[in-house]
Amino acid sequence: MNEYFTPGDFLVLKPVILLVLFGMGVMLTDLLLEKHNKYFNAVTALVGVGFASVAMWMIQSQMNRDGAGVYEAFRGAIVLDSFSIFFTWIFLISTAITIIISIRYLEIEEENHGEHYAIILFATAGMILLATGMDLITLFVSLELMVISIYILTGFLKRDRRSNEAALKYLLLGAFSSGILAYGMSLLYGISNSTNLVEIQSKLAQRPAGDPLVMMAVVTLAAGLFFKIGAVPFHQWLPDVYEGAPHPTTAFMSVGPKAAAFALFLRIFMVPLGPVRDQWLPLLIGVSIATMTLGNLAAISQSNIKRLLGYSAISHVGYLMLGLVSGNDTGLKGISIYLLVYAFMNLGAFTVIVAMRRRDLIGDEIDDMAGLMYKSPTAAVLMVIFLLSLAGIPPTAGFLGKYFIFLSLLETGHYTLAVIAVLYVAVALYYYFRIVSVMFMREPIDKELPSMSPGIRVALGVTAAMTLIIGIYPNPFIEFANRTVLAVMR
Amino acid sequence: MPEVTTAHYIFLSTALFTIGTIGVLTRRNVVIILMSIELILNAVNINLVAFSKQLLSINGQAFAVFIIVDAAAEAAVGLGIIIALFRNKETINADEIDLMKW
Amino acid sequence: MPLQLPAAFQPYFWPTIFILIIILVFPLVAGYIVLLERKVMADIQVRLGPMRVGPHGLLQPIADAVKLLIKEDIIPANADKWVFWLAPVISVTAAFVSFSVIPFSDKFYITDVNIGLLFITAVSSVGILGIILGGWSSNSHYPLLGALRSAAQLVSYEVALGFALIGGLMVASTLSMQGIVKAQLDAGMWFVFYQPVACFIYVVAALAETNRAPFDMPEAESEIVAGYHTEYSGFRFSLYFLAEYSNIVVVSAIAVTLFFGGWLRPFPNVQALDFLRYTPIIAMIVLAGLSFMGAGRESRPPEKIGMAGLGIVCLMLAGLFAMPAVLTWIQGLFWFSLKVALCIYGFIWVRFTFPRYRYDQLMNIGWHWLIPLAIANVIVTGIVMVLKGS
Amino acid sequence: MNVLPGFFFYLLSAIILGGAILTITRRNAVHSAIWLIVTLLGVAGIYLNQHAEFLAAVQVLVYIGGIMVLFLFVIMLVNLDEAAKQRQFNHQWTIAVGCALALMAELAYFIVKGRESFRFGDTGTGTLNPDAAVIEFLKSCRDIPGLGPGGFLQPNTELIACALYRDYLLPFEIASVLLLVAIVGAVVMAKKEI
Amino acid sequence: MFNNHILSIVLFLPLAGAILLLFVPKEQKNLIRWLANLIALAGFVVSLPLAFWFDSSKDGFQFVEKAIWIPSIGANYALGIDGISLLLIMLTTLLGSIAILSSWTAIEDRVKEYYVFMLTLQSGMLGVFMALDFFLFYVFWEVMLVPMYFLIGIWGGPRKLYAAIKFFIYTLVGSVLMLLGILMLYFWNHTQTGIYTFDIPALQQLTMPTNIQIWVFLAFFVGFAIKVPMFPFHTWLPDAHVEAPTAGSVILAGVLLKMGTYGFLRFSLPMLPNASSDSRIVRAMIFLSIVAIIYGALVSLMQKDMKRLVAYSSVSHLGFCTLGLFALNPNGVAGSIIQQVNHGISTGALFLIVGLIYERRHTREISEFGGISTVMPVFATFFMIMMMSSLGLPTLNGFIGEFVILQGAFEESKVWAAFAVAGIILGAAYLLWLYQRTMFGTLNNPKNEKLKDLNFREVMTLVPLVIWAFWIGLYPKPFFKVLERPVANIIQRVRPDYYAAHPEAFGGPGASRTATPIPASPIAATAPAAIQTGTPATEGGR
Repeated sequence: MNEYFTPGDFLVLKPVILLVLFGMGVMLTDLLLEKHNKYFNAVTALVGVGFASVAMWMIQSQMNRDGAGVYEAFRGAIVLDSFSIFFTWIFLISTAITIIISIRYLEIEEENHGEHYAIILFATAGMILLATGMDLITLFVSLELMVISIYILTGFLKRDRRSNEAALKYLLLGAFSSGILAYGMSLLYGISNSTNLVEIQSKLAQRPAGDPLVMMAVVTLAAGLFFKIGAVPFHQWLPDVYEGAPHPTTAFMSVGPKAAAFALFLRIFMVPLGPVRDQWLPLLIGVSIATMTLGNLAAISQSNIKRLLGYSAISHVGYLMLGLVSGNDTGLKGISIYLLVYAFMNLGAFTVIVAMRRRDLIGDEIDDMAGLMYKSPTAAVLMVIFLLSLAGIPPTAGFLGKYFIFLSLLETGHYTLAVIAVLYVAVALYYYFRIVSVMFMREPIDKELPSMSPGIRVALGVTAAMTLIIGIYPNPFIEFANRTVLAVMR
Repeated sequence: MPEVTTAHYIFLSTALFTIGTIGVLTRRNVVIILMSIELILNAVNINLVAFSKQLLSINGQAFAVFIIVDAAAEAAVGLGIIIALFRNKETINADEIDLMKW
Repeated sequence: MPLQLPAAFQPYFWPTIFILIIILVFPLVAGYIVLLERKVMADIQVRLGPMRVGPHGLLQPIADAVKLLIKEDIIPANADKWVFWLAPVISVTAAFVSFSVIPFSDKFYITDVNIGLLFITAVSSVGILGIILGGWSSNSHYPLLGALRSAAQLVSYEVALGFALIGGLMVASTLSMQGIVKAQLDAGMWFVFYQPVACFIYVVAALAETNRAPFDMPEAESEIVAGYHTEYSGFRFSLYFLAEYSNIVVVSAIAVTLFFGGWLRPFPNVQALDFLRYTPIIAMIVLAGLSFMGAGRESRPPEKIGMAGLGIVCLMLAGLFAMPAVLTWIQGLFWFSLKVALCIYGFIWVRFTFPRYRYDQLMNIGWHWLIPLAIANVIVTGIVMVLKGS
Repeated sequence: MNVLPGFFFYLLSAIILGGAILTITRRNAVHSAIWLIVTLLGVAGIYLNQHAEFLAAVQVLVYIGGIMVLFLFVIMLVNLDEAAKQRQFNHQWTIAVGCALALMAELAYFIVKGRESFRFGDTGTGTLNPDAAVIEFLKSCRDIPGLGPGGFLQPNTELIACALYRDYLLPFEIASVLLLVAIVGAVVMAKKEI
Repeated sequence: MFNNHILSIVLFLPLAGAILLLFVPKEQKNLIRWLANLIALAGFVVSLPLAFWFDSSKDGFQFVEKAIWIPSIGANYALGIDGISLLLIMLTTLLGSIAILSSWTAIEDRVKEYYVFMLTLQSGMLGVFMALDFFLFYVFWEVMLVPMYFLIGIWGGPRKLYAAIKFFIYTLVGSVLMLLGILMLYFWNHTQTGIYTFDIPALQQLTMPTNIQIWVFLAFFVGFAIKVPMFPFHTWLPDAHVEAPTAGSVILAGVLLKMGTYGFLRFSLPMLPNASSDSRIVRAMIFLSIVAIIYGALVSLMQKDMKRLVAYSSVSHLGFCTLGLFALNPNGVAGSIIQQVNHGISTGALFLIVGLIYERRHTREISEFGGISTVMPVFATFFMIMMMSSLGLPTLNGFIGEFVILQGAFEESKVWAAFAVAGIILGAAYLLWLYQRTMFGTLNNPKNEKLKDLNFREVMTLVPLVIWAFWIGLYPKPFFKVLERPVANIIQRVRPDYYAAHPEAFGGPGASRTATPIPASPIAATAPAAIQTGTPATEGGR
């Protein structure tokens, strides 16, 4: 029995283990810290992320040396392929940036507890596991680790009613959706007598078409996953949660957990539900159209910038789902690239919003950004870059994701869908540029400068640089994404 | 009395799932919404255990253990949030949680 | 098998008998535990305790029971009636259900399930509900406070308790109660020697679990009157009382089973000590002797007669035990009861020796000391077992 | 001999469904909680009926002894007497009825389709089923005379242990982190000052 | 180095200048102005060698630069020009520097940002005309929108926000649909050749099924037609032109609108020959062009605002350009290109002129003016010349363009030509009426009495345009010469049988390579020939 696990199994898990250990470490060292040097928690957490990244990099280089391509661990419960490596990097980056932009914000909110960073690290561990998991149970538990961490982060400003409400809404709907998802997973188990996704796939392929159990599993899984990624009609939580959560948390959850949920979404739909593609394709098409429509149209009338970005996030989900609708190489490549650039541009945009949180000003109304150009030209210009990227205007990175998605739609003959999708780009631009016009064409309403802490500066620099670099010289990233696709399609 | 098959258990679980869903969607009291979610998770577990028996595989029961763990974690955090909210707002009605639009 | 039952009911026959015995006998036992408590208290405080009803107050429990049963049953006006009614029932049911897997002896047990210990912990955790609901449904401040305190305390200490049990279980490597006892037989050692820390933690946690002093915060009369059962009276109150004492018995029984060899006699594997088989007979004879001596000292005739009668009953029991079949049958039960009784004595002793903790101290002990200690114990046990195994 | 499990199934089903309906319709949150407890007990009974003893005990221990106590605790802390007098349902009846109808339709579909719609996976050896090594291990355990009558599902606790500590070790560890997060989160949320 | 990378240098010089400007403190307004003007002038100067070194006798693209950019999707950094782009690039660099020069006093606040945006815009526009890679083209196409948005939105008139976002959204809707078209071509190219490439010359050789071509054509059409703007898509134009600052309007009218027609020329016609020559599409396009000509002219007649009038006149003039394009014969196409340049010159100048008067009076109401010629004679002279150029007076550039277009249209259908002529007449009407109302008459508005005439800088903004206008009007041969090969290639692709039937047509094998269809002599030779044989010969093909 002792040979059941090899040290190699744990080697694959090294980044996750490091993150969890550092998470605990942060909570322990927090006890030793005085109130004024709580920022040290963030440093510890960053070091943790750094260690995890190094571990990840080592695994990756070892993988390259071995020429293995795929590491399986725990008897196939987790699979480290280029798909999961790709996502892991997204998670690590978004976590690092979230940590550095949280420091000043939490100080202003007077909630700078070590738990915040610890939970971020735990959530990251959950996300990595979610992207690597190949087993229903592993996936479910990792998912819960991630979402529960985020419920807590959402409600972290516990003296703020909006934060409370957002956390509660998120929790209720999130738990509900987890229940639905679990129901679908239980049906998958019953259908296939296995919790391994690959085995489920092969079992499902043997079922006759229109099998009601399979259908029910598809419907419940889809409903649960739609909740998690925030697709219409299960999107209601998203704008509220984005609005109510602390700014850095909103930034975090709009990127890392979203990408993780999407990784799960892709894994479930591509691997176990792959054989019944005919059954879910119409559903997915309808949902993606509805998602784009609602996300874009609802965003137009928002006055709160986080809410606006929340609706825009919904519309981005619509685009991402289109990649799965076409389901070919290009589409999946599009999804990965999209998620990668989305991480940078969205984090960047939210970093600017975090900087807008000043003493006595929440800074999440669009009007709060008035005249930002006069107060902080750098922030304003970078915000324009991020918003252009979100809208998908070249040469920013956002274009690249959309490019692949549209191309994949054309390749698979979904012309109408492609036209609808591109037209919404224009709508999106309209509401993004409401922010731009406020920043550039209105006089500032107050004298208070944005709080550009060192962390925020670094974050802005990194995200803006990446948004432009990926936009202007995307080749290495496309190659990276190419390998990802191979992993999913195998 | 006809023999009780796995299908019977699935009917039971579907019914329980439906009841839970209705509870989530219609109740105003957030604590009761949380309870309805527990009903849903129990429906899942009934399914899993029935499958476990049907398939002669212990994995379903192991899965059910994890679902229970998850239920516990969710309930703990959820109730914590409810207390935090109650402290600020003095209500636990879902539609009075209206600082933001639903 | 004297009765010819249909095959379908065959396996249910003896358990049913045992259930009936326990349900009928236990309230009486509980009453006598109360008497014991009062007597020990009196002894510790150097007084006599109940002496009026029956010889040495031996009939006091019966009188108390009669009193409780004929008392007026008051339901507060604003109480939630059916919850108020339900709460004590939950408590007492939970306590009684626990008995179903307690191995009173190798023959006298209702059932032996493969999750026995877990079952008991599970069921006893349900008992908390009775307390909470009772406190809440009274619609009164003190009961509610008491109930909340109680729930918090029970939930907190349940963790430590569970971990302590796990320590024992790791040694026993089975959850079945009979299996645990047999494991000790095989090991030739009570598990208290393998798991002294676990045993200690268990005892402390058990004190708290049963709301006993020094952890009787939920019913600290100086602070919150009588805690969750302030508004209860009469029959319902007696149900709570019954539940509390059943719980004492249950936790003692678990302690005995897991740590003190259950129904095994001391040193069961040492052939030389086989004469301990006859201890029940000797004990009965000694008891009879004591009774007779007591009868001699009594001044009033009814009590003289009562004590003498008790002595005679003991003698008759000694005679009964002398029959080999009965002796074999009674063997485990005797040792088990003896150990449980000693445990209960310990409970009582502690109650009158230690002062009550403050609530925050109580929580502090639970969370800061017991739980970490219990976890450490589990870890150390695990490491040792792995090392020994390899 | 097969009457009893059948009887229990229907009895428990009635308890579960009745309890569930009462849970979501009671005005008073405490009553809801009590009915939920009844439901949960019924579910535990269902587990026993399915020879999942360990799960039944865990259900009672964690759900009823843990989660429901927490629920009651919170209900009492936030004192819902006022809430009980207010309107209990929101205006989403239509959606709810829609959901219910959809699910009922699905059920009806099952019933119409009949037996062939319930084709479950094949029994036997998935990768994670107890293989020969596990069985040997189990036999080496104390007091297990062999595999019990329920096929592979007995001895229940040991098998679950095998599943948890061997096949699902990873999720088990993740679950421990999950619980840690939940603890920390609950403390962070519920405490006034941390 | 300079020889091989001249296009890159021309392209990125303004951008580099913009980045340089970023480092100048924003308080140093004059330094910024000087720098910006120098950079713009330098941009024009470095583009001059293009005109000298351009070899009009060579087929295909010249000064080609190619570098691998994104190999994984087959996009390259490829630049190159042919005659069409050469003209438009020269127009861009010239108008760019003029626009920047004209803003010296017009822009007072946020000077630095203004020049940064202007220079960025310049790079974006040049990139569009130079790109030989569709991906690169699209990138520049979109890049250019952003600075324009800011130019309108920050320094624009009272309804600047509305106008800016309207401009942006309209153009974006078009361009995303165009993106779909591009991707469709890309995808088809892959299915046919197995190569993923965005290379424009390669895609120009692509043959696709006609029905797909039509869809792609429609996608392109929306993109380009909005940019042109063709009739139903023109509504953004008056708003954007009116609200934009003068320099913005100049660039907008002078260069940005040309991108639409350039797109038709470069992509729609050669890449989708079957669709472009599909009779339904041609009829629709011609119809829309004629509607634009007449409608633009009529609406111009009713305008009370000078700038708006000029803006609507653009609709009319661009109608001529598209008419010429979809006449699908060498004259039409060549004329269309010339007319594009003309429009850039004359409308750009008119916007400058309107801007000059606006700077003095802060109003553009026609009724506010009258008799200006007495106080501002120099101004009136320039206005006169440019107006004449715009309405197509012989010896000035407008005449050449319109005439050749009419020639091409006439070759295909007399009715088209008739409608177009009506447009010219209306054009003369509104322009002359405008001139009469503002410049002549009595100076009865006291506010106009003190107006200063143009200073040297302002004269210098107009002089180059006047020179160019006369150049084209008097000696257009070099312009037609550089267009010969590209036009011939396009026609060859769209109507392969055309030159067989008309070997002597412009750019055809029969025509002398130097022959240009200017009014003097060749018109007698070419036009009747086209009328005699052209129409019946091609009717079957439509």
